[in-house]
Amino acid sequence: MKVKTFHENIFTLQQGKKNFLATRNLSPGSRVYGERLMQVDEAEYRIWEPKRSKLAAMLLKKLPSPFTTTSKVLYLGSATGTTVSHVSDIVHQGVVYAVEFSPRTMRDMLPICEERPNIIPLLADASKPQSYANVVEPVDVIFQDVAQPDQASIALSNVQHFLKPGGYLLMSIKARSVDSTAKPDTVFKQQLKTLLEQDNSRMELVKKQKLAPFHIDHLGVVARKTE
Amino acid sequence: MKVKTFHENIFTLQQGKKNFLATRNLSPGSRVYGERLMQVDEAEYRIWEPKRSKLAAMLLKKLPSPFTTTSKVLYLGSATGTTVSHVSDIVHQGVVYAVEFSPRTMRDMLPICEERPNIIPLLADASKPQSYANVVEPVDVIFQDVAQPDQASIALSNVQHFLKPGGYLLMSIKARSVDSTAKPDTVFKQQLKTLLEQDNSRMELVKKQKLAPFHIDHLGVVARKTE
Amino acid sequence: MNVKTWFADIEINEDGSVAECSPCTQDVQQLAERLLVFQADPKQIPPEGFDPVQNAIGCGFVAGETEYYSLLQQTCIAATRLKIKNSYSPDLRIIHAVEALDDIDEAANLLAERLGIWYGEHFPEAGMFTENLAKFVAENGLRQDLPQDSQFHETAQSSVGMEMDAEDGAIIKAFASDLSSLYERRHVIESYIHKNMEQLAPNLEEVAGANLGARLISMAGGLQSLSRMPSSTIQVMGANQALFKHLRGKATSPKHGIIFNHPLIKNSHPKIRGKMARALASSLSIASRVDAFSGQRNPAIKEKLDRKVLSIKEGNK
Amino acid sequence: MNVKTWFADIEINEDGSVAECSPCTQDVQQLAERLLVFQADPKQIPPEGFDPVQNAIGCGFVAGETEYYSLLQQTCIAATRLKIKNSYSPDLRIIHAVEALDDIDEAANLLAERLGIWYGEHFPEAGMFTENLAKFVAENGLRQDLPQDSQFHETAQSSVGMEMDAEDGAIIKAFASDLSSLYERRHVIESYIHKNMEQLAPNLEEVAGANLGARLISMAGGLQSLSRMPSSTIQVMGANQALFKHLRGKATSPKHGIIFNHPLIKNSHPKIRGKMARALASSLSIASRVDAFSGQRNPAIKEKLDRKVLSIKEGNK
Repeated sequence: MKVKTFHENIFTLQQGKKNFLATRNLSPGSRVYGERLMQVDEAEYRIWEPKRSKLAAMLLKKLPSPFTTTSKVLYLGSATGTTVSHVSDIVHQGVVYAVEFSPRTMRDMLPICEERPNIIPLLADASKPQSYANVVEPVDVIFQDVAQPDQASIALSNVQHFLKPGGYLLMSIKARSVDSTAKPDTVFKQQLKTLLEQDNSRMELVKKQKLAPFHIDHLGVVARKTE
Repeated sequence: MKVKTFHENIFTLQQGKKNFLATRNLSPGSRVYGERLMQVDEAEYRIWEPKRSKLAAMLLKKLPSPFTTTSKVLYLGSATGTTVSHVSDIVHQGVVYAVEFSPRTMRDMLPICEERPNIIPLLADASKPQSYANVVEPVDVIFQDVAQPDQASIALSNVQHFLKPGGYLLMSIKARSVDSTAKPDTVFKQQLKTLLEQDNSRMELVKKQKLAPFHIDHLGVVARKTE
Repeated sequence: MNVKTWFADIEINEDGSVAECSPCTQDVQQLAERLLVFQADPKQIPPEGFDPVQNAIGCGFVAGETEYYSLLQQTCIAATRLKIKNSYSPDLRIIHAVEALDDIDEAANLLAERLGIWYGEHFPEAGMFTENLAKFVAENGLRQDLPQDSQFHETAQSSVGMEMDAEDGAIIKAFASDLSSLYERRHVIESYIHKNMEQLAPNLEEVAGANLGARLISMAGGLQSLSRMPSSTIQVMGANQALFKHLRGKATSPKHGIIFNHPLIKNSHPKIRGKMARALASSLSIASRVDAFSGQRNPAIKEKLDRKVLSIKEGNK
Repeated sequence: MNVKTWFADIEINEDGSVAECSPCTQDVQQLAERLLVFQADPKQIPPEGFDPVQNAIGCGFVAGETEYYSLLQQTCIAATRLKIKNSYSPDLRIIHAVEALDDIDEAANLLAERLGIWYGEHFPEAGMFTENLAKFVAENGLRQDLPQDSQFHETAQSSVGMEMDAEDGAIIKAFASDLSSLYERRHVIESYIHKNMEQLAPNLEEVAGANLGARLISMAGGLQSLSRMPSSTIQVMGANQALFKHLRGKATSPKHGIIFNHPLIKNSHPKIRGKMARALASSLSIASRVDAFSGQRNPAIKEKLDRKVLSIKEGNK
């Protein structure tokens, strides 16, 4: 088994002809969602499936990773914590503020928080950043994966409040959540326009990339906040 | 609407380009199983669908009809009386002994008997002709449509007991009831052999014909008892 | 020669002429009962070619054909009604019970899944499912209503589940109680099936077990029909989809249908399942025939199957 | 400028430096409650770029970063637990109730069909179905157990159905009683949905009716989510199969999903159903937004829809 660094603290494991994306397990011996664990030398790696994670798909589709081991991250739409746990692996000396709106979904994530000291759960509405502004510090990265129609506006208001100048926004735009009848390309264009062209947006596009075949009708976007 | 005689007391109605098989309703104004009624001049006709009746299919597939208006008929496997009612129309001055094994099915046929004086219901097992030998008189025609493996033997024992010399047996052989795994043609051959080649059979084949497309894997057989 | 017709006992001379005839009275109910007695046990059967119509007129039972057929129809209808009334046989009991069981299972699964999700919102730590959960909720209701000495009392105290109020509690408790009652019904119907199987088909029960035996009877539409099926049909009964594929030439012949659920096949190595299925189907076919015709338990059927099974296993070693 | 953080109220000078800070005690439960109060009604929000970590250390709440994050995590977990416990909202009540209702319907249909066949064997003349039949059988049992004064007494006497015995009767009666209880549950849950709809979404209830409104909330996963959906999505919600076909370019855009069940659409001429669906979906969208944000009943919403409906009908004349 060969381990290669793919981005800072993100790895690819080569097994025969197969390549797996993986992160180093912050809580060795413990699975979060039934993912495969692989032991290589001293370290344990957790396989990270692009079909189950928008972020993994974005990385495999060659969008850049802004994460370092000490990044402060605001994660919007953490769901049951599948991807959050990998981010927690990557920024193991940093912190992840994980915002999720659904109590049921959040309930399933609590055990993960209890195992990993760098995840701060926030049962809150990502479209109301004021409601967690008394907790979240200025962050290096915002990752967003929410299924709401005003995805770009939500990202923008969080960027404004919490993203450091020079920090990165990574977001996955789900066309059908915005408008279930319009063509995905039309939706993407309109969402990007909202994100980048508003007067006070301060966001510049770094790269965008569709997430097919891992996720159909999803666009991955990386943008940077001007200094 | 044009009415043509197809066989004695069996008709075809021509409506536009469509031809319907039909019998003249013995109980005018009354439907037996939801069939279409058509009034032509003084008479009311009941449309007889070949897909719902083996006998209708046999006639349309050009097997000869042995029925006259005064025929005595032994009908084995009358089910809920769909086809029996048409036979009752045809032999309106004759009589139909209708044998059915299932009490539930027979229950549904009782109201038809109560409307038509020429149907005699017999809740009995067609493979035990002795059990109704104290009722049934010598008949001109035996029609058989049963779903049992020994179809030919059943026909034969009834022929022996009740069919007049020179009388006709009409039967529909359902391949799958005899053997669900063998090829239909093999089953047909074997059943015909039983019917025609036994020492005391006295039956000679008049005509046979597959009933597709109306009924898949069914063979229609007309045979005559030697004088 | 003395023969019985539906309307009279008749003494016939050797040349076929009537020697003596004592017609019954024209009482439809009595005639119907006479008919059924004969049907159940046909004796003194009229010879081939015997004409009941002319004889009935000849011996003065009726005046003419019209009256004859009218009376015959009335008699046959009355007999048929009587027979239908008394036809709720063990077969039919078993068929209805098996079908009701299937429907109860499907309904209970549906409701149990719902109860799991619904109650799980409130007490996800309860860790019970289906019948256990239904009984627990029907008995206890919400977390806060658990008695002090309940083994779940402590877990309930620290539950992360959502709080529900008394009205929610009443509704979910009644829902669980409905479900619990369905499970109860399931058990009652199962023992009813067992009882009827023992009575109707002791040999089939011995070879197949009560559940599978009942299911075979149900699928065949009765013990009589089952007993008439070729063993090859019994072997694949219930494998309809696979069978139709095979008949259309799109797959190999299926080796077993519902009889797959028999431990002899389920627990056998796949390599010998085909042989096992053939042996079992053949034994089931014999058992159902014996049940249908004599109804006596005959241990030899099962013993023969056991020997066959042994020889199949030996042959595979 | 006075700002609230999760660990303290802080007075900040114009240049951003701290003028005064009174940290809370390190009591996780108290901190969690403080967090929830702020979340529910955010006031004195820290300015953009405000760094709570350094301020917490600066004002002596914690000694360093490790202690800070550990306490923050404990606080947020405790707050989350508290919030989950109290999150059994009217939305969620409605969602569970609607889903339970669907499952009860499916289960009841299944069992009712079975009862019809089973009991029909015994008393085919009863001529009742579903809930009526279930109640009748649960109350009376078999034909022979009907009281003299029953309106079915005479029909029962002359029934052509099969005779069943006391054991069959007991089983079928209990089965009917289970089914009857499920129907009862259905009614109770329906009124529970109505009550919760009136409380949660009076405007949606007025425009859609309680049943359809509840179903929309359930499909959207809550009133908040529904209120965020574009009207075009509400219009086709529930028409998933038709919608996917359209998105694959294989069919025209579907005109309506579950809202087809609204009398405005169902009872309209097919030619104007598309327009009606658009108008209704738009009104539903507005109603759900008002319900989500103010919760006050506003008759103007329904009145506007009524005017629009009138003009569509006029335009079609």
